[in-house]
Amino acid sequence: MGSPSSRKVYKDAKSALAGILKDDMVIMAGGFGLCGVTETLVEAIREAGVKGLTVISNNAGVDGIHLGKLLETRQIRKMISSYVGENKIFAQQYLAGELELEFNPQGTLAERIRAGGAGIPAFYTATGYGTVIGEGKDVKEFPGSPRFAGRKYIMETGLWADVALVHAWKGDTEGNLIYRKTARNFNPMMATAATVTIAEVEHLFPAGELEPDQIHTPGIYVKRIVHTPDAPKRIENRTTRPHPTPSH
Amino acid sequence: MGSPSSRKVYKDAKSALAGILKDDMVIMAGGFGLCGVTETLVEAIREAGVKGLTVISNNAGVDGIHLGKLLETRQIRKMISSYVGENKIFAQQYLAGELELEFNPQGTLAERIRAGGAGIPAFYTATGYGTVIGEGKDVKEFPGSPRFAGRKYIMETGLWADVALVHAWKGDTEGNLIYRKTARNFNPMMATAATVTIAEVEHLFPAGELEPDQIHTPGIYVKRIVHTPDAPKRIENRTTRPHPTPSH
Amino acid sequence: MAWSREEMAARAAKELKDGFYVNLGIGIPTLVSNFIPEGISVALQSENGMMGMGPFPYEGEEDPDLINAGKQTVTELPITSYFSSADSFAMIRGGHIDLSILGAMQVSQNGDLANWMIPGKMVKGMGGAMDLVAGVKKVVVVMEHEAKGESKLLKRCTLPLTGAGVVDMVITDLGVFEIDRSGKNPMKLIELAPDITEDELRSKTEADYVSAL
Amino acid sequence: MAWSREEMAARAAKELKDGFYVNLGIGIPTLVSNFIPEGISVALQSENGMMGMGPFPYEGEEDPDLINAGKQTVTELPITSYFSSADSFAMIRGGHIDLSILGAMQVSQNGDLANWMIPGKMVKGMGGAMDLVAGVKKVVVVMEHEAKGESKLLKRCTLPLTGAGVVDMVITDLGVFEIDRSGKNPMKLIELAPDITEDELRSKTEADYVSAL
Repeated sequence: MGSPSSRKVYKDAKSALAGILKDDMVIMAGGFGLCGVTETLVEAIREAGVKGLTVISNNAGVDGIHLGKLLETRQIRKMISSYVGENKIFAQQYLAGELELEFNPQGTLAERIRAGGAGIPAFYTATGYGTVIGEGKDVKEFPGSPRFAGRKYIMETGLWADVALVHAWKGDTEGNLIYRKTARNFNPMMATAATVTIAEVEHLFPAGELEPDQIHTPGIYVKRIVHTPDAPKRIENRTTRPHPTPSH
Repeated sequence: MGSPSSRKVYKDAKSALAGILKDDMVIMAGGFGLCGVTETLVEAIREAGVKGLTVISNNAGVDGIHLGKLLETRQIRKMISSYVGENKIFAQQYLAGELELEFNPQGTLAERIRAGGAGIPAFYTATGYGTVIGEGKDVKEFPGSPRFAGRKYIMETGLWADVALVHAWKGDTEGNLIYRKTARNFNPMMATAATVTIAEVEHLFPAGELEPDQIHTPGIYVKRIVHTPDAPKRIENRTTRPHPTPSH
Repeated sequence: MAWSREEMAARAAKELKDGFYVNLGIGIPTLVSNFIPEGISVALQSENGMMGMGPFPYEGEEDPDLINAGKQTVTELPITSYFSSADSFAMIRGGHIDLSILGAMQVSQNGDLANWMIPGKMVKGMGGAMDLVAGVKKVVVVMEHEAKGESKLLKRCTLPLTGAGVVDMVITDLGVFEIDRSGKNPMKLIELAPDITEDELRSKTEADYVSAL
Repeated sequence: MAWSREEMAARAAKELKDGFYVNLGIGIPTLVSNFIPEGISVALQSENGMMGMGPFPYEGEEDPDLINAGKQTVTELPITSYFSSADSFAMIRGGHIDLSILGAMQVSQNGDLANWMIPGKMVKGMGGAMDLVAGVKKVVVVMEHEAKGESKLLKRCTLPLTGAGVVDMVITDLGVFEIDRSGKNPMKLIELAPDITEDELRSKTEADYVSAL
């Protein structure tokens, strides 16, 4: 009753993407800033050259790094994000009307992705009510609810992608994944909300090596997995404090 | 910047419930069957004698065990559950009209609890559409959604309780919790969806002993914690296979 | 000769494909795991929070923290992962499980399913059945063709529904039927148990169907 | 004399209570963690998926997998736990965080908050700000009283809102105001910076308020 899972393992990012990429598709890309991003898979998408992409990702990378690469090559037609601060090319293309942008509040974005993966077409939230985010959306009140009465809520819808790209710390041949520290971020939800989820993992193990209680993403969600032990990890905003003066 | 968390630790179930219990309150009780239930806290509620309780729990215990105890003493006025099969007293009280019962599909129940804890007053699901569960509920279609078009969905609302009782395998003084195997079940969501969440844990550690990546329930959700190393664990349906015949 | 319970389970096992993630209901569906074809491996989900369910434990190795949705003691496998009930039904509702095999009291020719309550009798609850039939990609029902001489395959279910238009295939002790959930095509007979004639089957089936034998 | 940035942060720190779970925004709010009163301990949430955020790392000990919502390298503490963005904002939206301290461009007397976009300028996005102000139990804004000689405390915000009726307290370099989110009571001045007169404050404040000094 085991699963023949080693067939999930692909030798590199290019082969893991083979037969999947096409123009105008919807891609989810995990990560927060440059933390927990799929640098290797994004590089392979750049090389593949598909265009007109809609990319759902909290941020838009940095110039020349991660999604910044796909902006340089103008492969992205539309971004769905909560914050796109660190990217000059983004700003240029957006201001020139070459790039579409849909802002979502970060928590609404995270929940829309979870909802899509969980078979929930829509949910209500107070986030964004009374702002431009709420404009044109269904509004509902819940006067009968002891917890939710007295406020107004807007309806937000579930998201689904053709492909989700997730980065994990550890993975096994069954596709089970474990994330590390704040590199977890959007990766677990995105893994659940796409027709094909591809994981790049820092460490790949045979099935049975990961503790089942510690698995963050069950292997059912991961169709393809690629071992990328040498993928660069970048720090966007290195901030430190001085070492304490040794006492004598 | 640590949290003064040892004040979350109570010496026994009775003191952990002190000042919280009152008649007609809403209680969530974790567990699936008798797996991952809070036997000790339920026993203390029985001793406290509060009545008219609404209990949200997937099952209703077994005669004389767990919620079965509160049924014996007629402390429960209403159950919100998905399956109440193993309980004669339950059946008697229900058929005599002494007990109210609201059935929820198991996944809808789980999601209603998660939603309540996540600030989501309502969500849509296909589960139960076209059945008695859908009667009288808002129905919506999502024709514009590539993923969700073509079906009908009903609106279900978030749940919230006065008290949630959760069972964990390991806990620390900050209230961080780790569950074990299928004893996890409803406990993590219930921990998020009550004014006061009380955890009984098999093993209690000082803060810092649990691996932060492995924590299932962050301590913010747990107001009170009690160490119950000797709580009984019962098997409802012991099923085994014969040992293989040793080969010679 | 009508199929036995084991033969019905074996027939259902033919619906398994390599790599499938599967949820098996209680009763005959549970037997399906004994008939997984050679060369095919599947992962079994248990909706109380486990993917990759193993066989029953050896006597003396039962773990009260490790049970299936029928509350039976089970074991884990190298592929196993655990998760909460919310995550488990997110997996089910979200359409990630390939196949659900479950029992039924009644199935209608358009794929309605009734398997959770009989009015006037004490109702135990639907458990996860409504979620499974609404969420899983393919739903296969395994059931006796008749109960007390009455067909369980009906034009319209008379019992309260578990799901409306949710069944893709029905395997009874007499034959196998395909149902088009969209309702565009009629229910279709695709197999007969050995020595069961089409006439006999038709006489024992209240539902309308076309033969595709 | 108007309060310095540090003094504003110190004043905001007085809103912390022992055992609070707190989210601090970027800028002056980040400084609040330097002024946590003696005997009070709080846990800091970082909305990218961390509860119990520690100080910046020592040089050479930065971990690219461990950053805060401002993408700065941070450290963990004995109380730390990590979780996904969905779980993080479930925590925020669900009303579990006691206090959020954040900056603003404008606040109106009824508690509307604008801090994410200026029409005509490149917009970077709201990040988690809309979720925080909609979900956290108590929202405290720390900001300069004026920008380019214009009051930032207004009858009505002129910039696009981050949230409507969401602010409970405003701490500026000139004073401290309480706002009743329900709108039943007017905005209330409760403290003045040293040597600032009520007349001076009123002349620099477009919003209506009552003095409760």
